[in-house]
Amino acid sequence: MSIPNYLFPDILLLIFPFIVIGSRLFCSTQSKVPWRIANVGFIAIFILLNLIPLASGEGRLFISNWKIDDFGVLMREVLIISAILGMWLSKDYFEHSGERQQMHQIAEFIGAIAFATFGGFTVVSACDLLTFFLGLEMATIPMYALTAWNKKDQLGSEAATKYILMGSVATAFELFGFSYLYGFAGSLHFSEIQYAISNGTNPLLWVAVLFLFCGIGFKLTLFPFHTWAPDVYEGAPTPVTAVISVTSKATAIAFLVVLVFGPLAPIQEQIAPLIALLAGTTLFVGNLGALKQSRLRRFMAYSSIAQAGYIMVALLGPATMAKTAIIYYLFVYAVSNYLAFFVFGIIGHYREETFASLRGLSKQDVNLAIALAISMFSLAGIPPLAGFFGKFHLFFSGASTGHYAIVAFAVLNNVIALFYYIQLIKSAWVDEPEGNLSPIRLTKRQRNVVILLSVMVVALGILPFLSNNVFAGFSY
Amino acid sequence: MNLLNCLILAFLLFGIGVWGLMRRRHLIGMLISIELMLNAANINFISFAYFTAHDSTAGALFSIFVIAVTACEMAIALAIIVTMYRRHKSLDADQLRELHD
Amino acid sequence: METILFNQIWIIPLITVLACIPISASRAKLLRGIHTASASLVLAIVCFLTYRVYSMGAAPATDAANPLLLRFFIDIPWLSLFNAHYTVGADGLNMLLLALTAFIVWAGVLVSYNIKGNQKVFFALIQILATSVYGVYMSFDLVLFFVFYEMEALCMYLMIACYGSGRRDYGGKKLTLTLAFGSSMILATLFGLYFEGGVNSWSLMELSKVTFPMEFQMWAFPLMFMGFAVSSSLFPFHFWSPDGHSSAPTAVSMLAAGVMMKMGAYGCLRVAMFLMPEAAKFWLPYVVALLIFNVVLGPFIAIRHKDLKYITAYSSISHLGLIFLGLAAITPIGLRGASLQMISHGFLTGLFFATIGMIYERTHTRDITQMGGIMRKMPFLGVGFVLAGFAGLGLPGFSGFIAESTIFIGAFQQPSTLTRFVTILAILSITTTAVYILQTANRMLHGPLPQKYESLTDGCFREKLVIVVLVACLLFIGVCPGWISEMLDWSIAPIFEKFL
Amino acid sequence: MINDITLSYLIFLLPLLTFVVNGLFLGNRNAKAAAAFAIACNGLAAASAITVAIHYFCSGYAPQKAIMFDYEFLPFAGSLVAKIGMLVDPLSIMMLVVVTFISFMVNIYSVGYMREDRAEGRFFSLLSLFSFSMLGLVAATNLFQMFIFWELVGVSSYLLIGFWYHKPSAVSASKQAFILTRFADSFFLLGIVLVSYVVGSFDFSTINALSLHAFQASTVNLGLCSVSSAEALFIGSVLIFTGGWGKSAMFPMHIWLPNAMEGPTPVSSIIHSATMVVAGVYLVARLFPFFAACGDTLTIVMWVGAFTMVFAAVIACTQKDIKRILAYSTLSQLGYMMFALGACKIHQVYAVTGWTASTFHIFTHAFFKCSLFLIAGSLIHQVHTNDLDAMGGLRKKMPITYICTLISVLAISGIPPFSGFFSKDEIILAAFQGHHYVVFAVALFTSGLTAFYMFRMFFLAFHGEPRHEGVKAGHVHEDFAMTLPIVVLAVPALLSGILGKGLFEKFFVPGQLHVPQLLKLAHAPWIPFAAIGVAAIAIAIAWFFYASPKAKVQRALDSTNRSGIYKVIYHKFYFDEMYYAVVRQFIFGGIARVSRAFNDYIIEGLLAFCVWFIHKLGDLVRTAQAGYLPFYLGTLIVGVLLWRFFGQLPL
Repeated sequence: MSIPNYLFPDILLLIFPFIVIGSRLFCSTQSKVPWRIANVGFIAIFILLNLIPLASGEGRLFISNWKIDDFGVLMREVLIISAILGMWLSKDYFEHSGERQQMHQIAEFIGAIAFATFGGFTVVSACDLLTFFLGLEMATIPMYALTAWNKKDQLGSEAATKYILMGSVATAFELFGFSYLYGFAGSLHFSEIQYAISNGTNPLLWVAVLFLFCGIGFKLTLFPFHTWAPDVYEGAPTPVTAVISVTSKATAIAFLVVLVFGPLAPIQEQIAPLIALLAGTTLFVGNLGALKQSRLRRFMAYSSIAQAGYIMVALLGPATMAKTAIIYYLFVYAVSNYLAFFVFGIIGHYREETFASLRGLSKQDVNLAIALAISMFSLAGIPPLAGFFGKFHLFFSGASTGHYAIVAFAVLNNVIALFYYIQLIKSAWVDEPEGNLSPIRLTKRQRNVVILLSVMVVALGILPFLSNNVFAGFSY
Repeated sequence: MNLLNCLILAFLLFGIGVWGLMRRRHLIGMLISIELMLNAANINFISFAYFTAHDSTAGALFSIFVIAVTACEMAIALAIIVTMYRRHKSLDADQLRELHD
Repeated sequence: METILFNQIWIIPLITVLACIPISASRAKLLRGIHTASASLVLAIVCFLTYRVYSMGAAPATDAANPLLLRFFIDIPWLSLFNAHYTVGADGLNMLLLALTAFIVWAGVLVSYNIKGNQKVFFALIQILATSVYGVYMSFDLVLFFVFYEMEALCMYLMIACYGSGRRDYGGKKLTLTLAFGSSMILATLFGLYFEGGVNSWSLMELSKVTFPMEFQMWAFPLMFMGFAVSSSLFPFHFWSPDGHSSAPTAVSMLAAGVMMKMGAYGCLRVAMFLMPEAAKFWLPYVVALLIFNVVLGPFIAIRHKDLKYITAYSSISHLGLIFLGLAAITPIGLRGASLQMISHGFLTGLFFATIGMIYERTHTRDITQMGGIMRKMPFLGVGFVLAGFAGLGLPGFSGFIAESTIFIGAFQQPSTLTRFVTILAILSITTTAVYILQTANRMLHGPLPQKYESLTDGCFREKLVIVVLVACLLFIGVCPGWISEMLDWSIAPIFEKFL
Repeated sequence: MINDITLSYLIFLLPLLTFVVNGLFLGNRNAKAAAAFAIACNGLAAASAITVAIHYFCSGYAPQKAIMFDYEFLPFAGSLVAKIGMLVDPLSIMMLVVVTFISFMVNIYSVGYMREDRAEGRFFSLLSLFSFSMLGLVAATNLFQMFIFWELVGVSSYLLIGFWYHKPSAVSASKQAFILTRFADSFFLLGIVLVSYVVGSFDFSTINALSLHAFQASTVNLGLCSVSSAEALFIGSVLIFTGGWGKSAMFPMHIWLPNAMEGPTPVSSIIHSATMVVAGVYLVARLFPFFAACGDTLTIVMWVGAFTMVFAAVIACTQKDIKRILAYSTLSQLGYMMFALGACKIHQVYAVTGWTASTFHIFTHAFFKCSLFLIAGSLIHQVHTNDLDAMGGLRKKMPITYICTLISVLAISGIPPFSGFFSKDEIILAAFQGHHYVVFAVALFTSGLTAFYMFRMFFLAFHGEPRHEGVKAGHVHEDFAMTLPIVVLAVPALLSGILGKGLFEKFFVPGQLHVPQLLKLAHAPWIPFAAIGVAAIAIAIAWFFYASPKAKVQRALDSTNRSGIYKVIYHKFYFDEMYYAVVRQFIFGGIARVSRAFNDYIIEGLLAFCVWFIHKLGDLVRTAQAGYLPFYLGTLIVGVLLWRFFGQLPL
């Protein structure tokens, strides 16, 4: 059978980690070849993805277990962007050893990221529970490994231990849910499950739904399954933290989107209260937790918990609106988050990653401080930065079905969020540094990426062609 | 020997797993209880496949996949635990207190 | 042509910011020059357009898409995902507010020539703030409106916390977060308006045709009105303004008190009351009760304060209370008075904070008990302050008197008991205003001169220019108020029609 | 009728021009030029005012009203339009003449008086602003315009009283004057708003033409209570009168006036004679038909006036500060004018003689009071103190001043043929005709007091032995620039009564009254003699105490070891102290402190509590993050149960 062209990115992504890792066998440890291959490969995939025409219906393959639709394509783009940025962010962790331990085996590292990304691909294009489950695991398991990448790093291994133990429990919940769902529908295929549900429900289904949400709640760091996030985010190496905070979150929310608007679509109304509750509690807890943080990555963990809550709000809306909102927001969130992590990474070269070490940044390198402020304000959702428009989409989708209460609650929580983001900006702009500051030098790559991301954060929202032409006109 | 019994069995197994997870402080023990929980799910799959599901191969297939996936997951878990042990010289879950607010 | 100019009002500041990016922060002189030039350019444009709007009056009622008869009306799709449009236009009210803003921004740029710290960033922030305010007054699409409205949060904290004085971090946070609180209330209701309206449009013209269900209005209106009122420091949400103003640098105090606090009142009038008149009729008489604090107790609190900026902040609170009194009257005169007060208080408080800032630059204290007799050393600034004070206590000849008397007469037309009662209290409380203003002026300017101030100097040309221009505006409005009220009347008419 | 309107423009524009030119350009550069310019402009203004007056009275048009010009200032709803215009009728013309003339005189005088002062230019510009605002006030065609210029009068008086702003006493006096009048003005404004709301117009022509019967039906809500429109109008009229109450410093709002003596003497003289304090009387006179229509308002006016009259006169008898004596005498003269207006009400009917008498007294009083103040100024200028202790024996040194003083003092004591006699006699007559016998008696008695304290001052200042080294040494001369206006003013002080009497009786009647009028009035030819008699006796007493050969002047002067009652009077019945007690303790210490405490503790406290509470919740969340793995695992299980029970799933 002939392989349709829109499948090329997936196939390429599937094989090229082997190439990257394999290339290590043929060249010295210090050679740049794997790095170059990785760059070329990821960027090629990104370009290929962009070549796929949107709004061109969906394609099904492999006994119709693999479908590719606009949502899938755009999610792929988000995941690839996250992977590329994570790779770039990780690069100088392999070259440069300043305050922190140097990392090794960049090829395997990138390979792991690629596998996780492919897991994400699988999730968004799955059409039955089995593929679905495999994708999720494929996206998760590399993360465990990445977290513990620094074998010598004590915190890393502790974080990884916590992560994998809890993750496996979550997987168990997941499977339990799947099993009941299978039992309820008598089939693994989404369309048949949906058909069965639309014919009527029974407690079996609801138990399944409960366990599914609890299981995915872990990966999406919903309350009260968020407890792992701060520890893991802090323990893992910074680039891994960034990848976890974007890729695995994107995968998890994609999982929920596929589930809620796929098989569970007929009962979206009934599970709306659960979604609203999850969203509300999560963003509230996330905001509260971030209030008095002193360590940057822990802070980002709580902030990303809150973001997950905001994303959940969009799930209350109708399919098209919700998918649009969530994808757009994931783009924005990825960009802003990576901008923040790049700045933290640059700081982290010379000092430990705490609020205190941000002090005097505006005096030392005002452009970096501005970039930091931009990313923080974007995460806080202040117009005209992209974060605002992302949140606006989310709330728009949530409110469109009349859930004003949860939207109002989420919006009011923005004030708390703004408070702690301002705390961070304060330490970078207002606080006087104690002692003399160690100098900060940016490599060309870092500078370019920071500028690129800042421009994107500013432009992504207000420039209409981005949001309109890219995200409008889905066909599901 | 009907569906309900199997489900109850699976649920009990799951409960035992949870119980063990709560009781145990030894990382390996915890992994084992997690295995129990996963296998409870497997039993569900099998029994549903056997009794009710019209697409009965899928369930069995699923459980096999689960076993495979769980295997590699456990492999990584053990690897991590080994590195843990190298650092901490103990496998006590209570010792993992360095990352906290 | 004029339409293009009109849009330049908010574009030029942004262009200025972009243009300044390559210039290194060390070349402060050049930067100041550029920013002053752009501010003056905008000022010139706005004055010209204001004159045009005055001379042309309302637009001919030919364009069906433009029921408010706006001049320079543009409506182009912007974010098609949620039907946000770029809808701007000018009627008398917002044109005058734009003129006010242009003046205050211009003055703000001029007074902050020798501000400490990174001037490049500071002026950029001022320009961004100016953009946001201009945008708020120009836009007639709710999304556009809100985007501009919320933009202020971007600048305020940094400006106050990095360039302010005193408890600047606390003040900045308090201000920014309280305003964010207000705007979040607004945002929540905006969604309600869109989906309850059911016309798939955020444009005020479209939504104003809708009659929203009463049970929706009953909760949406208070939420939105309060959200806007937060930034106009209506009791009990006034607490941000004294701390915020006192810790902010001069230019920021001028902008915040002069124009930003008007955005709230403007929003109350233009959005909340315009779209939900039925609920407004129900709620506003109760809102009046809150004004007892603003209008009656505010001056008393000012009496007890020693810090110049605190005194001015509380006087602003009481003056803004008068705006709400005018709004709550729901009579044409009251609404006109409220709009007049927005404009007049903008100039007035701008002048106040400008002179205070200049005096503070010289005396390095804002405690009036520390000062005294400095009128002899800096007569020009002293006279400027005294004139600001006279304008503040509503002396005829200054715009304040026109606005206040209009508000009083308008509010008295509202027969509801509470409004009548509060109006009477407000009229009687012009005495307290006089008390704190005279007490401040006397303690600070008059009496014997302390030794330490023997070496003080009077304002330089730049500062004198600012004072002269602002005083001229106050006098101009105060001496010939006819044209301005004429401009306001036809702009307010459509809003008032909703209440008939 | 005046065919040339430019003159009437000039009356207002010249002082304004002076203010602007002197204030902005000449003032701080060239004081001499400023003075010359001010004198020239005010002289021209006075000339044009007099011309207009002559035109007006000689043309047969005389007693009718005319509106020279009326510009729309600020339109409110419908007929409620604020206008700026010029109303011409005998009253306003008379005031225009008086104001311009007096301010011209004072300007000349100031050249001499302010010669040494640094800020001469500022002084002249403010003086012109003062007369400009007063002119605008008297020419007002409607309440709104009146209030505008009313406020301007207040602020210019503030600026002038506090002219020497480095003197704390002057500063506080100016503040007190402004705030006290402002306090009254707030009621005035309220009255204007209320009346204009009920009537629907600001114009005097409309308001004076009211009759309450039209307003019985509808009701007006006053917040606390709801009253019928007629009562509302009555309240409004009282409120409006309150404005005049404060401006004319009627009891108990009188204390600012004596303290205002801190200002330069020319300012005191212009305040007391022409500009500020008569504004209140002028207001009542202008709105007389309205007040008459409103029933009991005039009774209030009468009693307030009468009490102030005697109250101030009593205090004046004990003062030693020459300017304060004059200040209290002004108060009591204002009381005369006020109660004369009030005395027009006779039970339910009205007579207009009081109105004529009052306006007449405004006219005559202006001249002799102005000249008295100018004289006081030149005395002070010579002996450098306001205190009578330091004066005495000035008769020889300053003969011209002595003569003029005698004229003015006789005038104010109401001795024929000096001007004061005629007007005051009319007033007393009006009180008698109004059957207000108590007030009549009081007035008679007060005229005696007036004569007594004026001559007391006169004798102590000019007669007896010199008590001042400077005077003994003979460093006393009469400054030309200061003496000239005194002499000029002595002429009207002497003649304005005789000449004016006919004029006033012919032309000065209030506008069309809408109340029953008493046409036939009781005539009492003995009243003038009674008045003269009382005055003569009082003068004799004064002579006996202070000027007779065996008068113990020293004893008369020392205020110590006096009886209690004397002390009480000498300390002005301790009114200033009471005021400060009320203001400090009640206003600043009471309301202000409470409201600030409410703000700082209650509101800020609530805010702080919210912040604290949220932070506490944050701590709660973070304490959960103890890094304890079994707890984390527990949260997973708990989570499942949580959403099982609270997830609202239909399980």
